[in-house]
Amino acid sequence: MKKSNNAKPITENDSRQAQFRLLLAVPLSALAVGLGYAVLSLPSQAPGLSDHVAAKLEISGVSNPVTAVLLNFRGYDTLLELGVLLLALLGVWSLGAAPKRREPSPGLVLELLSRLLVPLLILVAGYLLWVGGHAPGGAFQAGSVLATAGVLLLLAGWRLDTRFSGLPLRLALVAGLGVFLLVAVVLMLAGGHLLEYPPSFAGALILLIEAAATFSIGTALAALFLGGRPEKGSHR
Amino acid sequence: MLALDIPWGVMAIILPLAGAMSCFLWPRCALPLGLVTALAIVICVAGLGWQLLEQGAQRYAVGGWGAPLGIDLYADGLTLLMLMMTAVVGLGISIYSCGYFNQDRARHFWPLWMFLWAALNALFLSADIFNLYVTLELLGLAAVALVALAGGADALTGAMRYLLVSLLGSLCYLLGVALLYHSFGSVDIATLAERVESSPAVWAAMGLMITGLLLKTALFPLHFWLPSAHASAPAPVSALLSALVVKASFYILLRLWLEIFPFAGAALAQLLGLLGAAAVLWGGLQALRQTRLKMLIAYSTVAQLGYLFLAFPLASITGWTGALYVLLSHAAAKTAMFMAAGNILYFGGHDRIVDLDRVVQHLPLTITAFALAGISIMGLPPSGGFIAKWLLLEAAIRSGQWWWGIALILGGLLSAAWVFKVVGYAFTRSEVPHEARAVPAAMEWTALLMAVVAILLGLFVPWLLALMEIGLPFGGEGSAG
Amino acid sequence: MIPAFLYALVGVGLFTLGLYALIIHAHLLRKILALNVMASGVFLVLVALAARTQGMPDPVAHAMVITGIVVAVSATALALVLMLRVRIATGRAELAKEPLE
Amino acid sequence: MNWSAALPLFVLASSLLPGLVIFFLPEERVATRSSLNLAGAVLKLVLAGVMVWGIFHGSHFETRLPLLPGLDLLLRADSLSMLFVVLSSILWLVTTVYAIGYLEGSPNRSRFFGFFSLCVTATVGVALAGNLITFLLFYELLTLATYPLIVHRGTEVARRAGRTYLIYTVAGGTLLLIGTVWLYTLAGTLEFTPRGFLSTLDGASSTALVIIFVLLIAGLGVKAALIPLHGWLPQAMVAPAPVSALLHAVAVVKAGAFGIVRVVYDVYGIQFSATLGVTLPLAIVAAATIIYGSMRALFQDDLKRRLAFSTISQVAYIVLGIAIVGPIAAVGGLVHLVHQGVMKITLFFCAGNLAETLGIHKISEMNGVGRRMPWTMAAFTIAAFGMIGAPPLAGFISKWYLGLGALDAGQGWVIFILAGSSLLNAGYFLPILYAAWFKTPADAWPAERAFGRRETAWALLAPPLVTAFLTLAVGLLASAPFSPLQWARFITTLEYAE
Repeated sequence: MKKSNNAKPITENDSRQAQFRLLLAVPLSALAVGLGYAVLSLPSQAPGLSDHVAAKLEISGVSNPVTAVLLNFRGYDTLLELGVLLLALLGVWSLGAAPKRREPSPGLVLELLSRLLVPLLILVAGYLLWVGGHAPGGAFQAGSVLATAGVLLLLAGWRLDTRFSGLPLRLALVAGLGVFLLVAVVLMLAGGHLLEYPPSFAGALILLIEAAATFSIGTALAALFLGGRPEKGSHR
Repeated sequence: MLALDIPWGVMAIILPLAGAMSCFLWPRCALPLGLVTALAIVICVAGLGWQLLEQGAQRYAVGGWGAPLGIDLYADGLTLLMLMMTAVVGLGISIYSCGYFNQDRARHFWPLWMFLWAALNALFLSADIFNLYVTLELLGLAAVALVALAGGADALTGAMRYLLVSLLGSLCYLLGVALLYHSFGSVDIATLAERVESSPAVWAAMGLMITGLLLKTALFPLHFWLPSAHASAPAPVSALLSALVVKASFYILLRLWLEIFPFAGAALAQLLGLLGAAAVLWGGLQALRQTRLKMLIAYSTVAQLGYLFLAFPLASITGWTGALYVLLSHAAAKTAMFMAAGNILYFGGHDRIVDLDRVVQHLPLTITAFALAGISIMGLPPSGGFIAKWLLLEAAIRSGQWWWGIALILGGLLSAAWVFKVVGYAFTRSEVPHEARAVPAAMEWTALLMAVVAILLGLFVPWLLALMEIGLPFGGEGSAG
Repeated sequence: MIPAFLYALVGVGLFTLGLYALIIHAHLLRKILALNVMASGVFLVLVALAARTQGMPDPVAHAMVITGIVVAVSATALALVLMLRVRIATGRAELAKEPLE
Repeated sequence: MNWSAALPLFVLASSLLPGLVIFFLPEERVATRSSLNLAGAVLKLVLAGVMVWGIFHGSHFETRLPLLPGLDLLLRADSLSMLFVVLSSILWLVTTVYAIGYLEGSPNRSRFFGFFSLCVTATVGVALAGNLITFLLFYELLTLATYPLIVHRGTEVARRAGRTYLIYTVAGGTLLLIGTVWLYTLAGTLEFTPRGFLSTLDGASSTALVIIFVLLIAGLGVKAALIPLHGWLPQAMVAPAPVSALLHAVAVVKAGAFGIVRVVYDVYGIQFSATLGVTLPLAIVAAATIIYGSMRALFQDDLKRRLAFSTISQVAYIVLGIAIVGPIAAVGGLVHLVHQGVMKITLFFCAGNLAETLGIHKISEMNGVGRRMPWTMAAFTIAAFGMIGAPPLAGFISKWYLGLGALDAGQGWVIFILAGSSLLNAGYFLPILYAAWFKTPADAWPAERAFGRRETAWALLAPPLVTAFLTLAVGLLASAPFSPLQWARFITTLEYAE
């Protein structure tokens, strides 16, 4: 099945590949049927943890249950997951510098669109961040929208000033995880458990974390789009 | 007793995360920052050990919510031993990599390595199967990035294949988590253990999770990705992949097997044992056939991982202890071996086994490290490997399943064959001069120290077993005798 | 609740189809996409079955999916860049030898 | 930890620590290395003497360290172990002197003496082991420590010999391991007990016990070079002469034979072994080995190779003495443990002297060498006559007791074996003596080195003279207190006491 498109005798290769596909389809269909059966065998009513969440939502600091789970009840997952994002970026950067592309000029449409859309997107991101406390929304949604703005700018040929591509950029990337971790540790040092918010401050702390996270997520996603670390002086 | 109240386990997760961030922020100081963090982690793990000895197994509710709503961390003797293993090997690798990487590579190595360490500690401490998924991904991505750090077509291809396999494994695992959560409404291991009962969804979840984890643990025949990834990575990375990363997914598998899937039944256990035995033999044979030292060591990892699975059909405390001992002694020994191979590569620029005679005579400490590690790998006394072999053999005979002992014995003979094949070159005379690069003393000595750890593991068994019995991770009434 | 199971079954289907594509295709981009399809399948199962409640769907499963998506995005980004590097180094966006599966 | 618990550890440490230090000594620090070696050897001998004296006065020396749950690392000095410890200590001292002289100026000496010390540590550990797992531990350590000594020269032949040695010994060690673990699962203990600890076990599993016996003896028989497991020994003689001397006289071969004694006496118990019916086959294997080794020795022209086959034959005497169920034969077997060591080490020293001084490796080159090196050949002659069994030398005592014991136990056939073997011994030693003393030398020796007025360096000459004297002394003074013979009697009274 490898090199299927090469100049080798195509017919033989093709028929073997077809055989293989057929052979593969059998166990995979069995797998699908088995999994489907397993899914269907689940009870048709299951509250999951929604009752637990509802019971504790009052003291979680936010009224949107998903945000409450993400940043409070299971905030530790989110902390590690910000780590995953940062780590992916580190991995990408360790692979080398961003490929230099000789880009054609972005063109009128993109130019105009980016000017028009970027401020709007930043605004939307801010809104999503704010609304996450009581309705669908939150740091990830806001962060991705922010990243869209960044990607749009990058497509339009904009590059970060070299003054900012060193430590400031890295600070921006680390901010989300850093603030999260700092809050977690401070709360622990204050006598509670890791990430144990006092109910009265919970809302404010969550917003602080989310703001930092939004910023970092946006930056990180946009930076990932570049496909490598920004080399000093190589870009405008 | 204030120091006993510090949540040392949590510190062991936070510190490497903080270390990773600071290494990333200030790359010029990455090395001192990394070393300080490494030392601090070792202290934390020691603190946790003391805490466990004083107070028994510990459960820690992150955010103060407690399972099933929140995420729990849990530490018992098994956790502690894994953390200690990670700390010892991690410290060794940290010191070793001071000499190994140049400035440019070091600034990428340190944050990635700190992330990997954080992922390992978080994984070993987690008591929540979804949280385990997140740590698995953190671990996988860090490991892939570290493999790719070597550059070159081999390493990049190896890393790519590793990434695909790792993601596939994680997804299988995650689908299993989804089924378990929707069956019992919890992702906390202890809660699940109480509620779990046999049903089609649970069997599907078990199949998916075990398959995913086996893929990541590289049990034969799912080992195809391991040799290329482990052999092409930079030496300290190979060491930590073989010593620690593959053990992490095995650890999860072990926990699930003991806690959530006790109904899995003898047939599945026999299957795992069979695959383990096949891995032992296949890995050993392949290792013998290799012409490159690092490939050889990587295949030996495949074989050694097989030993771990021999404990499943034996299902006795002695058997589990034996598997755990394989795990610990292999970690130390394999670290030493990859470090030794790294020294040889660093010195002579190649790792072709037939040309080793020109190299090893100038690196007596390195070849000593390799030989000592080899003693443990092939299970000759006095070493951790011997104790492991003894315990597994004893468990096999006691349970009347002596055929697992045959795999054990043959595997040991195969390892002996390749260890002595390599060590034999140390005694060949070769006057051929060659250009060489002096190996930093730290690299030679760390390799030797790790090998000595593997040997010492065989002499301090009762202490380690006492630690392992904290919280009785394998059930029963204690002593493995 | 029939729709919940319907979506979940679609999720299972996506998972298997993704797996099929992952094994069949040699090109790395297709493999990465296949993994993304698999991930979507898993997320669909996770989130669809959360609707088996009276009233508000289970928010924990939703949170898990959001976490999972971010993880998947990160992994995909790393995989894509790695694929580019493999292509630069070997001239092909394929693995030298197929995994044995 | 009081003195009596620490002493066995000190005996081990007296060679282990110098060995570890020596590894890190630079090649040119000859004086430091030699003094470390000698100091360690003398210290070990003194400590061994103290322990013998203590045991004679009823003290117990026992070190117990936990190794595994239910299993200890047990070092215990009993009468049998002291026989071996004292033998090793004396011969190590002598061999060290010899090795220092022999290897003067050759490369990699730090490595050599490091492993040399480890090798002796392992041997003493084997001797002092108080249970089977401790025995196994040191037995395997011995394998590992001797391999570098055998391949020391680094030639292709040496490496091939090393590989053969490893294939045999690692396989043997594995059999021993299987037997040991199996035995442990059945008996629940592995501690050596006079008259064995298995006879109290329920008789239900006697088949298993026989299989375990075979496994253990096969594992030990590799090192003891019982046929058909002897293949490595003749090859291993490529090692430097002091290594061959130590290998054949104390370390490896004796460790195997000693292990067989332990298994038969202190694991199974001689009576229980006889009940199981395993002693007669063992005696037959030993007898076959005696004859086979001697026959092969007859046809070797290489001197060290002839000596190697002679070892195969002679060590089997020890096993034979044990396998003939009877106290008198047992005395013969045990005392041969010492006597064979003393005689064989002399022979190897002399062979080394010939090779080192004159470049002689083959018997056909030995014509008239007695006139060139009278002292060396005198020592050789004494040891050779001892081997043949001429009174009043050491070998005579062993054979006398073996023969008497065989008659006493009603195993008359053994007499024929002994007689045949003595004839063969004479057959392969006397021609050497004749050639050395009575034939006229060739014009020039193969590769002669000048040593001034002496026939060779004093460090090479003194050791064989000392051991030749010992050969004479243990024979002449066999009935003196503390002689090997008296000690062997002391041991057998324990085993056969009712």
